[in-house]
Amino acid sequence: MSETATGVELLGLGDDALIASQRLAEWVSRAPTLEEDVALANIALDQLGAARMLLAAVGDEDELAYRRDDHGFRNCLLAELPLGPGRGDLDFGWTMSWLLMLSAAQLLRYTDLAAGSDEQAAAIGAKAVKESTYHLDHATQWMLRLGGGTEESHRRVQQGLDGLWPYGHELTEGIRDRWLAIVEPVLAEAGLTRPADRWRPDGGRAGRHTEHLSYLLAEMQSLHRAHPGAQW
Amino acid sequence: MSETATGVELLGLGDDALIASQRLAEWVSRAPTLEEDVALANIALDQLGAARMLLAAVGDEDELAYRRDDHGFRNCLLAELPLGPGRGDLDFGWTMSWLLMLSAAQLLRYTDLAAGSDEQAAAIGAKAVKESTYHLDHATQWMLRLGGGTEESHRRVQQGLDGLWPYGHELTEGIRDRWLAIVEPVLAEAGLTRPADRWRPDGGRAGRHTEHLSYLLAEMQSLHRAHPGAQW
Amino acid sequence: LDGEASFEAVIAADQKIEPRDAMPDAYRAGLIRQIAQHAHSEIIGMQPEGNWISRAPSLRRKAILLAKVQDEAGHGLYLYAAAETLGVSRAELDTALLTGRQKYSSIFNYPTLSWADVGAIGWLVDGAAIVNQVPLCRCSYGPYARAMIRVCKEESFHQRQGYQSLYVLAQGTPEQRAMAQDAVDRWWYPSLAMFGPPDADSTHSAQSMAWKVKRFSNDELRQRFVDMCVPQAEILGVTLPDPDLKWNEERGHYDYTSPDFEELMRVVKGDGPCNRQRLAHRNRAHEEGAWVREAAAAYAEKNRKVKA
Amino acid sequence: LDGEASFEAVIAADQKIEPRDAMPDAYRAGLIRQIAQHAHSEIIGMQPEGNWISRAPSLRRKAILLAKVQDEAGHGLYLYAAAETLGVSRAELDTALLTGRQKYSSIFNYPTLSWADVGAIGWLVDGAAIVNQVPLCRCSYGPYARAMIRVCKEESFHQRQGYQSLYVLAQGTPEQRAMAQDAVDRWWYPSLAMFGPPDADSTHSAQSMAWKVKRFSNDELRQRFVDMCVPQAEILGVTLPDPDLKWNEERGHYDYTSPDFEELMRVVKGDGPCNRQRLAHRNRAHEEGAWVREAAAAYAEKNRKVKA
Repeated sequence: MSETATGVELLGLGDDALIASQRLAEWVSRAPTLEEDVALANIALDQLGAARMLLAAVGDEDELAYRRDDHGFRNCLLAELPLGPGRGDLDFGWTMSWLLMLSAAQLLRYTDLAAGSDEQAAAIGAKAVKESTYHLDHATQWMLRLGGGTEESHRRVQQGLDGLWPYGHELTEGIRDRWLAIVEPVLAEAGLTRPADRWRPDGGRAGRHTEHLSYLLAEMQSLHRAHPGAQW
Repeated sequence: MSETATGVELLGLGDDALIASQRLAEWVSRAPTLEEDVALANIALDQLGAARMLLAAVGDEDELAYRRDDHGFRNCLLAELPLGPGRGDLDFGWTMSWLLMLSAAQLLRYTDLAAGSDEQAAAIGAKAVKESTYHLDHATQWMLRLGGGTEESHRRVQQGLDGLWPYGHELTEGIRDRWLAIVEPVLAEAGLTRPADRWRPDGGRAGRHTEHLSYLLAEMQSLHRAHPGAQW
Repeated sequence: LDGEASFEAVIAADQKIEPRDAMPDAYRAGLIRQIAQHAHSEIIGMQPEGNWISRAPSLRRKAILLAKVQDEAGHGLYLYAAAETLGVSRAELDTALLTGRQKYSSIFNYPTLSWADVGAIGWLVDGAAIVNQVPLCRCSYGPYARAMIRVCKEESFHQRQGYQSLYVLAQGTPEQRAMAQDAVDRWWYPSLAMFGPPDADSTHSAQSMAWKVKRFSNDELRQRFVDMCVPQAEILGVTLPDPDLKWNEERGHYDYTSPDFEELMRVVKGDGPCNRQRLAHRNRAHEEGAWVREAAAAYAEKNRKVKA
Repeated sequence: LDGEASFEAVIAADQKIEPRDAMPDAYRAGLIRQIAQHAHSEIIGMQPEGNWISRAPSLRRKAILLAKVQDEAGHGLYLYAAAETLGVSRAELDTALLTGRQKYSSIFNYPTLSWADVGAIGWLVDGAAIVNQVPLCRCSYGPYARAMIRVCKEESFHQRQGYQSLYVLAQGTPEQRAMAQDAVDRWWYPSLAMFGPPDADSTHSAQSMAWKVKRFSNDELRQRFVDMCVPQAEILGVTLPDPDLKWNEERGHYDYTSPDFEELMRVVKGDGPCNRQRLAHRNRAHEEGAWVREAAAAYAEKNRKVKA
């Protein structure tokens, strides 16, 4: 591993993408429009594709995805949060706030990866940069529509943003200024209030997660774990 | 096993109680009042207690609870349904309709068990009859309150009843007349419409379940399966 | 040439009717019904397969399944667009699905109970769909025929993936083999029923044939499907759940037991294992998305005014 | 005797103040605050432990955990009833919790991340609660003292069960042992913090002592807890995460590292890992139950009228 792309970084980014993909896939067959169903599935697929490349760069993708307990995962907390105010909820306003925050950070991380000296990591980064650019654009367009749409949509997307914002600190460690330079103008154009910085939950990168992750993993790993050693 | 209490029957009743307990426990810390939180936890505990006695009568309780896939379970479909209109929902109107239907059937099954010639089964039945009587009374009181409370409560409990009623056919196989004699007067007093009999989904007793059961089991079994052979 | 004569001439010449061409009202109405039902089937079909995305047992299989379900949404989009060329609006089509006025393929009213169902659906359900749909690529209505070319191409890909996924299970651990066999046992007859009632009882078929919308009878297609599946099942090493299935030298086809058409009619009429669940799921997604669609419309309207 | 003198006489005689007795406003207000906070803690405490009911690894452990969480709801009920004897209504207490105006024990703002947390909470959190609460069984306010006798009895039972559950893990597989140690590492300092700020910084204590509500200082109780835990940890075979923990022959107590009181203050002020989640959960349950409570009230009202 080069100095710009350590195994720890790749694992963190890979786990972010894997868990984000699992969350996004909850939207399948539930999106507000059929076009959005296609778009969200597509973003989930991109996240899964990036996760597979990143995890394969540090180990066996299935061993990593299916055999670790939650404290073995290194994703930031934002990735694992429910896409709505509580467990099991799916709220489109929360989801777009989440995607804006996540994809802006992923774009920066992948850009740095692409510019690094580790060839394999750079190739992964270069591919993922293009996808993140699209994800960020998709989230941006929706933030504008929801922020500037109806009173209800404004209220709901602001609520999601307020709920998720604190998790942005861990997400953007080391890239915060560059990240704010992407996100703040979107919020301003959407007429949304940029939440204040106060609470800064973290721990994901060290394997200390929220209560949500172990539920997500229980479902994701259930079939694989029920058949130890089987091939699929 | 005597002719009145075969292992198959005990397993079916045990699985009904186990899965019902798992569903009811979803209410913990979410009930409409603190008193109801206590009551629902109590009913969940009774169901779990009955399940443990019934399963222990036919095998190892933990082996049966944690190591079978969904097609190994013999509970009726009603027991595994979400306690609301969709997966992950908790609706008190659905829950009370469900508890009325379930506990009336359990009361009859346990009464028959108590009267049978198999001593172990009869002892289990005798204990469980008392508990089912309380569960049925609890559900009945709420059906009256919800059916006769507000327009909204009437609408919601009727909706739950309509959604769950078809699953009552499998639930009451062989005891339908006696079951209707308990349930219909409650619905009449509550001012609720007794749904028509048309669709009769079944399969649970043969191990063909709904899509819901495998999710419930994935969560229930996750920790146990992650540590094969461990003692707890 | 008047409209009717011109329509008949195009049909006779095996050429395509295009949206602006004259066409009989019954041709238009029949096509709208058929294309809409097909589109609705893609949309509802996302549910049974989507049910296993979160639990797919390897990341590779998860990606394949997610891509497949995404393709189904995409097929729904092309097919709705094809139906719209016949003068029906997307909103009307949505409402027809949500209220149950228009049907979708009854196969999606069966539950997916194990991971093997994903493979069995790929092999049998997509397989049956392809047998049904390949002739539609030559259908007389241009937009539908062109949509079907793209759909069939992707479905063939899905079918191969499903077959391959099931093959791995059928060669796997005893539990995996049992899972594969159980899935085939449950999906075989519902797949046969996908070709519709027997020719003797089939209503719309004769006119459809004359108009070159439909080109083979239900029973012809069903036979083609059976003949295709038997050798594939042998390679897989699974048993098709029909003790009377055997080669008939004289007919040059496999004899087989027909599906239970009474069951099919019960499911069509709403009493399959998952009809209520599938429609409730779709309605709920629609209702919960209402505020988003309203916001998008309001935003577009504001921007239109600003630009005007 | 006037009210104040009579109150002081009862306190001096180590007898109980009862609801109808005269009492200073500050005594009343202080007790309401303390009992309410205690009740709220029981209610919010249902969440972190309830988090593992669905996944308990054996049916026996599931039953024990479900019964424990049910007991917490029951404790909440007795304690609210005790608070009501001081002239505050249940609705006021509910609102105070839901709006965050009254606090609950900060310990419940930490997440339960593994099954071992259930055992660690039983051993350490219930253990600390008992050390805090046993003296309250002799508290000068009768209804609170009596409620605490029952609560303490049940909590001791829970504490033994938690200890036993953790013991099994600590003697189990390497993964179970690691899980147990990790839980102890995470719960030790938050449990020490349950005794409140150091005596030097503690506000309400002096008056509370004089009124025989509180009988020992925060630091006295914290020391008692540490002294109790060290030998228990040795039997368990887990390491308490404090390298400076050692017996002080001179003091006759263990020396230990104080918890991070700045962290405690952050959590008290709302910025612990789960403050928002716990309060949002409670508010949501309250909102979603509104239609049920309204129905019950409407039904009771109708029945009252019928009978009248």
